[in-house]
Amino acid sequence: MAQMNLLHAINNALDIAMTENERTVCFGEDVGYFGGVFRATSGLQEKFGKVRCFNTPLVEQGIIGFANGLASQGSVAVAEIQFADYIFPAFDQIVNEAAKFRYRSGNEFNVGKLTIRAPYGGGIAGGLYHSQSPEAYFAHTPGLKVVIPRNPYQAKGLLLASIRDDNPVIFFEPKRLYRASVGEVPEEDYQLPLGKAEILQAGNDITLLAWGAQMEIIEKAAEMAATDGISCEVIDLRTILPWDIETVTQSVMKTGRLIVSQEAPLTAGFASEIAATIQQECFLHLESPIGRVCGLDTPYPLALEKEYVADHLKVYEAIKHSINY
Amino acid sequence: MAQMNLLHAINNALDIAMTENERTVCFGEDVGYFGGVFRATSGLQEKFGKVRCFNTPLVEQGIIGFANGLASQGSVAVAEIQFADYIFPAFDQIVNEAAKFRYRSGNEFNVGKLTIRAPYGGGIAGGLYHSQSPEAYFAHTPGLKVVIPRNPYQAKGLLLASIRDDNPVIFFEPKRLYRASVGEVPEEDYQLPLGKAEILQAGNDITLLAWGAQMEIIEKAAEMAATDGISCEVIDLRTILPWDIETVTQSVMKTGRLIVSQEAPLTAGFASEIAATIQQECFLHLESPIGRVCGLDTPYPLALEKEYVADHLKVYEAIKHSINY
Amino acid sequence: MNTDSYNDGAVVHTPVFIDGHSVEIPILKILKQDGTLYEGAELPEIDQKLATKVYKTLVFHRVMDERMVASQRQGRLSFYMAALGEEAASVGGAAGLKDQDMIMTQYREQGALMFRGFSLEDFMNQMFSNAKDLGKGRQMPIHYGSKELNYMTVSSPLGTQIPQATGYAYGQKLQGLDAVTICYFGEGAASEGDFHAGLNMAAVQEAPVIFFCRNNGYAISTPSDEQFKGNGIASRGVGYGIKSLRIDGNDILAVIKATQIARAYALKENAPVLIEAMSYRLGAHSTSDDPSGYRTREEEERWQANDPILRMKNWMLAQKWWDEAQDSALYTRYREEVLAAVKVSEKIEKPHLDTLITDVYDVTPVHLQAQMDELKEHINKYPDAYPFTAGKF
Amino acid sequence: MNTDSYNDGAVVHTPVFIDGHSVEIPILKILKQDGTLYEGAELPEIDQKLATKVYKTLVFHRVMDERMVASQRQGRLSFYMAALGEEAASVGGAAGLKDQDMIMTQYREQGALMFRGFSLEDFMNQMFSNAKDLGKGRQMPIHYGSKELNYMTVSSPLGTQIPQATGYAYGQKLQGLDAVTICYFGEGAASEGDFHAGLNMAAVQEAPVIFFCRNNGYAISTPSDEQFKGNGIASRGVGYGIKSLRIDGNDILAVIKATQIARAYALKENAPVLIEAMSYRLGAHSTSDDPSGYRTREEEERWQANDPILRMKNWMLAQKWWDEAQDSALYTRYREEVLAAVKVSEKIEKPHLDTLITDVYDVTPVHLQAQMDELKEHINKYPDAYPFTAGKF
Ligand SMILES: Cc1ncc(C[n+]2csc(CCOP(=O)(O)OP(=O)(O)O)c2C)c(N)n1
Ligand SMILES: Cc1ncc(C[n+]2csc(CCOP(=O)(O)OP(=O)(O)O)c2C)c(N)n1
Ligand SMILES: [Mg+2]
Ligand SMILES: [Mg+2]
Repeated sequence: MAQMNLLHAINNALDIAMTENERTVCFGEDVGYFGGVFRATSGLQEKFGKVRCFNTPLVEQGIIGFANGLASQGSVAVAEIQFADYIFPAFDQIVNEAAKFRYRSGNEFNVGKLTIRAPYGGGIAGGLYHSQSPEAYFAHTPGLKVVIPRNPYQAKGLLLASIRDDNPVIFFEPKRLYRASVGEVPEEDYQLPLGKAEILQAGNDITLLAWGAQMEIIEKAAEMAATDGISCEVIDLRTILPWDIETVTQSVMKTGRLIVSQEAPLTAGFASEIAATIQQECFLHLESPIGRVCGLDTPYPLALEKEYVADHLKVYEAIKHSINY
Repeated sequence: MAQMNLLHAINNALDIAMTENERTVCFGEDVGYFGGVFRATSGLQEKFGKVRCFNTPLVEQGIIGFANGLASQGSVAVAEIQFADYIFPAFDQIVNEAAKFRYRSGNEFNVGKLTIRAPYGGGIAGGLYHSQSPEAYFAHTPGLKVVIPRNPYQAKGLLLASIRDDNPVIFFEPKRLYRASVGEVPEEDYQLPLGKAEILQAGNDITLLAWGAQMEIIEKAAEMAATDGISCEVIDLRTILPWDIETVTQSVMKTGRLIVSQEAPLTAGFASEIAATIQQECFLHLESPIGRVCGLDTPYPLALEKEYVADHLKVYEAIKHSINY
Repeated sequence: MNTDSYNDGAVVHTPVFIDGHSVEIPILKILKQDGTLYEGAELPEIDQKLATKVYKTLVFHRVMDERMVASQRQGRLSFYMAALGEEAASVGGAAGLKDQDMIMTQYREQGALMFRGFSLEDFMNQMFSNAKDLGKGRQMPIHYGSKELNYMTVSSPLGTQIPQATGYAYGQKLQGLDAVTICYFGEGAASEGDFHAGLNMAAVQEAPVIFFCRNNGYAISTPSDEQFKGNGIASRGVGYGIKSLRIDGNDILAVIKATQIARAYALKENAPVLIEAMSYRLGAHSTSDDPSGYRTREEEERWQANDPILRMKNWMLAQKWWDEAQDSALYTRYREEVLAAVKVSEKIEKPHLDTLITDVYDVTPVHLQAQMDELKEHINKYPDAYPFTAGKF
Repeated sequence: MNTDSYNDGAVVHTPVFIDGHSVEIPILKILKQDGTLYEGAELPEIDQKLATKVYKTLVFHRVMDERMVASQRQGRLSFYMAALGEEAASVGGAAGLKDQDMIMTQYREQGALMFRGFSLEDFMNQMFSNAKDLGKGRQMPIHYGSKELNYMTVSSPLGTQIPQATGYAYGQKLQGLDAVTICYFGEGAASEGDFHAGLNMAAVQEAPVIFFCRNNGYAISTPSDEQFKGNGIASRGVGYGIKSLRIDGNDILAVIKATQIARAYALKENAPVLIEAMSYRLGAHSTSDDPSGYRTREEEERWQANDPILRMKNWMLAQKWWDEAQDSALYTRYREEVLAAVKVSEKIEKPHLDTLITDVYDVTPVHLQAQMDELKEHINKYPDAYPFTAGKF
């Protein structure tokens, strides 16, 4: 096993995917010669040629439109959107096209071979347009899968699974962790399952649920709570759509309490979907309201980022509030 | 008072808005000479001239980009998107631009004078692309207001309030009701408040909440329930963002039960936000899980539309399920 | 590096605007309305067999449109879009290609699918959203698609197929196939951002795609002079560095010729080509539209004189490849066939309830299956309310 | 009706492609690098006063960029974007306009704001996101904006300002103002769908807007020949029916001249104009970028020889409007001023906590106020964790 940071793990997954199938193609703004502004595609053009790893013009709707066409043709399209904040010009191609391609054609055609990679999330002093966590915008769209890894090991296994999955997948990469998160990652091929949450820590008193970079935060809060004698069950959702209702339900049946934390603003975020579903599934088992610890309902700020974010202290307070309810 | 259908009411509101302020401009695809494919802007070009009511080229991102610029200049921009299903190419201009215009500039600039009108919703055998109810996609976006009227009277009063409100407003019009819904509408100017739900029918046993064309459905279900001796409190949310938490909370505090119904698919729809918030606000008062009666998690179908939709029978079943929980 | 080379071009010291007049765009015409050829005109590759197939397809198209508009008026069909007066663009485009080429369309190009051999039954089953529809009854009438015939399923959002065609063609190139993609769109849809994206990317990514613009003068009620101020759509090709060609869209021979040379060029050079076919939407936009609200009868009449089907017929007659007796027999036969097919298809039952949730994903996920189970239970409770599916699952 | 008139143009009977070679785009140059004028060159309206203001702005720009890049390297500033080598495009554009004209930019056009008189303190306060920033510390450095100076606040998503500029200009026309809008963007951003939308709508809706493309050869690492295959951006104007002009972007007199005539034309004709200024991004894309990963030193050196500021200085010297002593004094003064201003601004405290939720709406809604109240309570509980705001509300 090698030590890799999250970027290396992604680069390694792309390398494996391109090696195993000569119809796999990686592209996006600055993705080619330079290897992407974060260097996730570094070395791929050199290794696989300009036809399989290339710069596109600066047009997100075109990148995804092109990717849809390419995937429908049977090629494996791995498109990069430089920042998740810039995925919105491609919203129509994703939500109206990719998501509905198979359904509308009665499965005559599909874009199952499409994967969209995009760095997302805050914590890098990026302000409004280099910090967003837009997963909830896509979660309301049947036909899409949305996947978010929390560390290098997860990133590689989930990205390989996403590329090979026969549905369009949006793969959001926590850019704050690109270099900060380092861990053991097998050099060989492996996959982690889509649609399955992972229980990182078993516990009895309360369930904490998050995804991506927010996992660090809830783990830290769980540690704090542990010193108060509160036993937290910590779950990484990993796949936002379709999400693992079963695992979360089982956990909350046991603990009777749930806190969901997300980077994105509170209102209509994905935490709301989870709360709505779990209050239904676990109604008679809930001992306190499901808590959502999220960003404030504002655009992502800059100077006051520290105050804005759903940090471990806010999660910790929510845990105590839930336990003492 | 005159009898007007929903289209007339909207046309009448636009006429009043354009008459009172010569800086008010209406535009969109086919909006000019022809008066829009649904005829909502009928007669306006003739009355106010081609400079104030006009066809645009066929480009939604341009229509809203143009509207943002026009509104930031101080003109009153009323842009039409021909079908809500076609609003997604403008998603970036709405979510990244309009919604964040004031915040990002420290209020140096704003697009408060922007209103986007779009016919939405199903029930017209429109299939995937002439039936969508995309309000939840916008509800996750601080800075926007999202308004949906249920009948001609509401449409006129809420549209005038939306045009005059100093924030960007998306105004979704239930196209199924354009001609089907007819009612008394004052010819003179009036406004209805944004951000305020309306209780249409007081009741004690359960709260039913919806918006737009779905109001008919829950009212019908409430009638059915009444014959079983179930007293429903029926609420029209009217404004999706920011929504009237207070009124809904008060109602559920009283009834102890809540069903939210929306046309859009279940997962991550706005009903989920309402359920998440109300389980928190009313935890100790809830006697059964909050029910969501929604479209299935599929694209909007055609042949099986009847089976797909959240009809009054499904709402009625949900009421009984909640009461018998 | 582009900016380095800017010193090589012409230099001026007082400002000189360039504008639409800087580029002259000739229009290709081969066949006159009376069926004779223009002097010096170069024919496409076409023999009697191909010509007959093309002509029959045109007639079939005209007849099906006429019958389906009538069916819609009778309330048998919910919606239809005819291509009256501009059938040559789609039929001729398909005729200039090979079967392995992918066809991506906007919606008014059913002629290309007819040429490829989509059966009358397949057309009908799609329009009646019945259990035999290849699209499983999920889209409005005229949203056809066929994997087997390399005809991409139509999607209502305009312009989205344009960058998709670029990507599709890129994949064909990557695989080294002897195949290109043709992408149809209207002059209205060419205003969408996706048009810009698709054409520019095709040039940069060197994709063998033929962009085929049907400039028929209108986007619903919006005349093309409220759609753009440039010299049509062909003039935009210049800006993308794409070889562009304007043709008479009602001249079937010009359409076939243009498509044939575009295909050869695209394949050989791995480069896109833009064709702008000038025509006119003689009918309503769709059965939901009434053009008398926005244009004059006189204007329509001027264009009736350019009927592309009559023009081809005149040529066929002159070639002695066709005669009047054959012609009226063909119309009669097609009318009967279409009418008969309507009667069969409108009676076929709706798709099975399960198709409501299949194909959302490759495999139906748990939550969606749960929703279906609940729905079935509900339908069983209220069978009268769901007459088309109750008792059928 | 556009399609009616297609019969009026040139007709051919064998296919003739048009392409990029169909349009010749001359480049306007007025000033040579040595400070002399090209023969026959037509000067813009400029006197010593304006020239001096322009030149001083250029020098200030150069100095501020240099200092701020250094400050970023020292870790005092989080991020910066210089305009090294292409300052003439923004400064000259502003100089060719009137104060009432709206300026909408991409991000590398701070020169226009400097020309308009945004104070050094205002620049610094924005970059240090402090309590005195007009933007209330909400956006990354270089996202300036000023209502008073008619300079629209910069927004990171590329291309979005292009259709907005069309709308803004339309509003100016509607009000009958003696004012136009200028809209800057890079050759990279010109690939966005919003570019297509904005230009086409400007032509159709007859908006007095000047589209000013800075073609500086790169979009981050992507050279312009991987961005498009057409003849630059000016060639696209032809397709939209927009008067277009290519200029030497490092020639300040050409920039001013072009902007002046574009303004006059746009206002008089209620029509857009497209200017493409050829230049080169001599520095890194931003302080997060290192161009040595994707281009050569030689290429950069070739362009260093075209320094627009040196070129203008040579002209000023030749005009006897300026001398070397003034020049070095100016550089020294600006360096000191900028350094001093950094020291002041970096110490000013952060914006008040309340600004986290203001301006989301015109009036703060209940739910957001509740979130703030909760936040304040939380900060009071953990003051050490929020050192910049704890105890300050
Ligand atoms: C994105 C989008 N916006 C709007 C529409 C509604 N619409 C359907 S057809 C049409 C006009 C298209 O005109 P054109 O491209 O010229 O094609 P034609 O109908 O003339 O064949 C419009 C506005 C749509 N389907 N998709
Ligand atoms: C919609 C969008 N996509 C991507 C980016 C990331 N990005 C920022 S600057 C840039 C390159 C812009 O190049 P160009 O327009 O040529 O301007 P220049 O930097 O050369 O001045 C990119 C890709 C962005 N800001 N917005
Ligand atoms: Mg058309
Ligand atoms: Mg550039």
